[in-house]
Amino acid sequence: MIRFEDVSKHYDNHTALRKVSFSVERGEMVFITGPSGSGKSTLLKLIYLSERADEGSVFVSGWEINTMRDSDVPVLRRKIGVVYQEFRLLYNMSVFENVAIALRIRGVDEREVKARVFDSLKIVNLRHKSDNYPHALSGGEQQRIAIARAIVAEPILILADEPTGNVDPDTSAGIIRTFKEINARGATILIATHNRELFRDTGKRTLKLDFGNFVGEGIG
Amino acid sequence: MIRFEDVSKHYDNHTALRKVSFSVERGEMVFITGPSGSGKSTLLKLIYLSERADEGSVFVSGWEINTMRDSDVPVLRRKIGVVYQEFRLLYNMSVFENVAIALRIRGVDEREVKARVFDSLKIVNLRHKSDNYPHALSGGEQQRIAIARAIVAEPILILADEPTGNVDPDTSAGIIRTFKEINARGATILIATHNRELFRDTGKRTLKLDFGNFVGEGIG
Amino acid sequence: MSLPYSFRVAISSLLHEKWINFLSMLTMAIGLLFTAITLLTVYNIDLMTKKLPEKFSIMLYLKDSLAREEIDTLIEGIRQDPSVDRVFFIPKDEAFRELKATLRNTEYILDGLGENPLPNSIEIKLKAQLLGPESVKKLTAKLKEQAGISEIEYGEKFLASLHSVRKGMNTIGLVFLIVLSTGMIFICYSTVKILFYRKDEEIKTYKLLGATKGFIRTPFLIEGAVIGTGGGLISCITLVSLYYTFIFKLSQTFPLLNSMYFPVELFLALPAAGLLLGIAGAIIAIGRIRY
Amino acid sequence: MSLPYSFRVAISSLLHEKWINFLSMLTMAIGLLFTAITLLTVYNIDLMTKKLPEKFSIMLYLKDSLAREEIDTLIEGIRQDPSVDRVFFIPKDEAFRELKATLRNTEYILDGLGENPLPNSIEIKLKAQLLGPESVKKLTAKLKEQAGISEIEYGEKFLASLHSVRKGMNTIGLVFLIVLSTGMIFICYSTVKILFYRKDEEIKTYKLLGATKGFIRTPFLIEGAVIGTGGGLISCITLVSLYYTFIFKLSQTFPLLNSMYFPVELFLALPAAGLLLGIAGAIIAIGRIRY
Ligand SMILES: Nc1ncnc2c1ncn2[C@@H]1O[C@H](COP(=O)(O)OP(=O)(O)OP(=O)(O)O)[C@@H](O)[C@H]1O
Ligand SMILES: Nc1ncnc2c1ncn2[C@@H]1O[C@H](COP(=O)(O)OP(=O)(O)OP(=O)(O)O)[C@@H](O)[C@H]1O
Ligand SMILES: [Mg+2]
Ligand SMILES: [Mg+2]
Repeated sequence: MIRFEDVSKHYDNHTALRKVSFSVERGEMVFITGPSGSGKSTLLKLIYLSERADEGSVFVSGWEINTMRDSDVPVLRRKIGVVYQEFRLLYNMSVFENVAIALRIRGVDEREVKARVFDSLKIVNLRHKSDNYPHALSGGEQQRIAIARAIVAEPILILADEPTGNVDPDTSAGIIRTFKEINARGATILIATHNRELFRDTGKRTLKLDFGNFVGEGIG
Repeated sequence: MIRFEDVSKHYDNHTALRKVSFSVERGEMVFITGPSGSGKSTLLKLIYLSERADEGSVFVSGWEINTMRDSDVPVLRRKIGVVYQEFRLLYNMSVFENVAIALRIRGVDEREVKARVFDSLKIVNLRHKSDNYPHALSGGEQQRIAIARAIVAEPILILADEPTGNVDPDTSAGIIRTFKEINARGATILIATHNRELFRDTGKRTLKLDFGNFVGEGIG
Repeated sequence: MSLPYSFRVAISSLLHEKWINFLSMLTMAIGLLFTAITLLTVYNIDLMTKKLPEKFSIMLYLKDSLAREEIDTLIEGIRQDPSVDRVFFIPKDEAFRELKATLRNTEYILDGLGENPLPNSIEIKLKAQLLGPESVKKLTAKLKEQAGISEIEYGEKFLASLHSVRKGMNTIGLVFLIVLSTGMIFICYSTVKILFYRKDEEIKTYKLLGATKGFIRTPFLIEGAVIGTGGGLISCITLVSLYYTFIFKLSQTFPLLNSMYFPVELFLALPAAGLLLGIAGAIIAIGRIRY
Repeated sequence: MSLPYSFRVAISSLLHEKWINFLSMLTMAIGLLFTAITLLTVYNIDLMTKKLPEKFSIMLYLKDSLAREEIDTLIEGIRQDPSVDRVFFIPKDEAFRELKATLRNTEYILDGLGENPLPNSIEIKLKAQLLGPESVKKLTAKLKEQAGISEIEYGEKFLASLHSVRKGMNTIGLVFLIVLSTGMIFICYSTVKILFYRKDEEIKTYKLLGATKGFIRTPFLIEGAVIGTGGGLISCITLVSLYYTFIFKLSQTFPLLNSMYFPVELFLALPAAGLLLGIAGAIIAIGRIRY
């Protein structure tokens, strides 16, 4: 599903990833961990093409996406559900619309939208907040809306960047349980986090980054 | 230092705090914990007057701040250092200026500013990012800038809302160590978090909120 | 993506920040209003200067020796000329009466004269659109060759200054119209651009979610269209009110204004212009969407 | 808080989003430019209509019986009147020469007259600022009581229409100036307001950090001042260029423009007006800061 071959990413004054190679099979659930600033978010950004790699090749579903034409980018992105570290909610839309947008962008029939959005909101326990606006939500609630939006369209690949940074351990466990269920139904899932409790005892593969280099791999 | 007497806070369609009473002594370091949406951020907001309580009294340093005149609010806020859950960095200023602003607002002499800002950035390990702009930082780095800004002016009270949600365990431990040092020098510190590792084995008091009610108190 | 959805998004976005959107609408209204006022002013000045040539004529003073039939053929010949609009014959008696009227209180000057000393004359009015120093020169040169004409008179100076006034007015008017319209269109564009500037993050989020360009643009275009059309309607209403409160009232005391022309099409064109500007502004403001 | 710090913050904020700030500057420049152009136009039209009264005069036709000394005392008396500017005596011979010149080619009309039939006359020019139908009526009523004057003549119609033209022009000019200036000032304000709208979060952060109102406002006021002054300078430069490319060139072929008046003060006032508008706009745009 995902393959990095000697991928490097340089920002103006900083090298965020240094000749990184790894691959994730279709249907796998993998954790990426590492200290703050080690390049976890950058790695995910290279997959949904928010940034392009400076060296090496990135393959997603067999496509070499790093040299992908601009016009194909939205097609790629619609196959992926992303939980952004900074949430990226739309602050002038209700919670319902914030989740529904993922379906609308994919052209899902309007009659299906309501049921699927409410299902997704129920999973993150926020069904009762569907009419609120994001700024009237707590930090953890906003993060859960971001999760609901990432999973509602049932994408084949889910990238979650620190998806439990603002929620309590019980809610975290619930979220990981949800990801595992979705993974069991066939979706590939990549989670960047430094919350060890998340991957402890999951039996899933864990990749450890440090200063832009892979420094270890293990089973959570 | 802080005393809540039967404090309630209602939002339009939600009661965030219900007759909450507690007090924190001068020089204490206290953790507030509880699930997502339980009212932790709201409780802190009532202390720095981002929100006003609907019922009850809030005392800070002996002042009843809930009925405080508008013109006194900045005076109160300058006594407090806050790590906001959503960071609240100024995105068109460099990292250096983002931290320095806390000193400038307090009228600290320009000759002192540079040294104190760099000291503070060193504590959060971001001395080398001082010329960057916030959007060129990782999530955890932004959070650490927010922490540096909260402590740089050496306020008598520090409120930290989920200050380690985006950083790795080692960095978290470092941050808690820093807070403890500052606390040892006399500052009162209140930390809202659901990261149990933070207060485990600290020997500090922990208040547990649930659905806007206090449901327990313990020693971490 | 369905259009009704885009409409809902646009409307909710418009309402969510209604004051700032209303402010933009007012700004566009002002831009359109002033373009309309300038257009009207330039147009009316042009109309007025077009009427001036009516006052211009060529006078032919005829020799007394000319018989009535000779005069008739002369007039007929002049009528054939393509630049000539109308030709009047003024008998010497009528000219004398006119002179008397002109001298008014001092007409006793003429009392001493036994006989009418004035000649018969012919007045020629030229077609307004062909009126100019060259065409008049050509015609008079032709007439000079005719027998029986003792003198040809026309206000050379008047004609020249009339010509320069018209040219000047039209040039200034046109320059002013172009400068002002450009300025006002720029203001409309700039308002939408500054308004949409803070939507950068929103657009980036849409892009990251995989939205197509059309999906992203449509709500913004609708927003721009609503703001533009709103601005156009406000400017239209203001123009009508201005017309009734000022021009209409003033024309009672100042009849020149009565002849001003207010084409209804212009009033109807304002909302349409606003619509176009709003959409165009939104398109340029959002810019090329790159992934 | 130190002022140099506020300046640094303002400058860095201006540079951080330079394009949108430049756009606002241009928009303000256009607003100021059109206000200046209207001001100039209205002012020049007023100047021109002020010159028209010079063409107006009152003619007194004197009885032949009046002796030279009597005429002199009469003239002296008229000179005393506060509304009178200048008085000319026109001897009958001169009037006859003028009449001859007026009749030009038809002066043989007068050949039949043995003697000059015209009377001596006095021409009175009134002070421009006192010229009006009432003052003229008052003066002529007084003159009518004087002996030795056979007739008083003045262009009643000319005076009346001159008066209504001046009044109309001034009223329209003033209305236009007020409407346009209001509109343009609103555009300047609205630009700053829309520009600062997205600073809401920034201001909220400042407030939460405990900044005083002055600390928060000063950088924004400086930003507003820079944008306003920049706009004023751009409009000033544009006005000077427009003057040289159009008015200056056009005045070669169209001499009326030569007499147009371009006060240097106006050019200097533009940046100052921009500065004021920018600061005022910023103050209103930020609004009352409440904690
Ligand atoms: N402005 C608001 N309007 C309406 N409801 C609000 C508003 N702010 C917060 N709430 C609600 O109040 C409750 C408490 O919010 P608060 O932010 O205090 O929670 P929290 O304990 O900080 O949660 P988290 O751990 O997720 O940050 C939440 O259910 C939230 O939805
Ligand atoms: N746009 C950018 N310009 C310059 N440097 C950047 C940019 N984005 C990220 N960086 C730097 O690249 C490094 C890696 O950033 P990244 O966001 O990938 O870290 P991370 O592993 O996600 O960290 P965290 O756990 O704190 O979120 C950081 O040091 C960061 O400062
Ligand atoms: Mg990250
Ligand atoms: Mg919170």
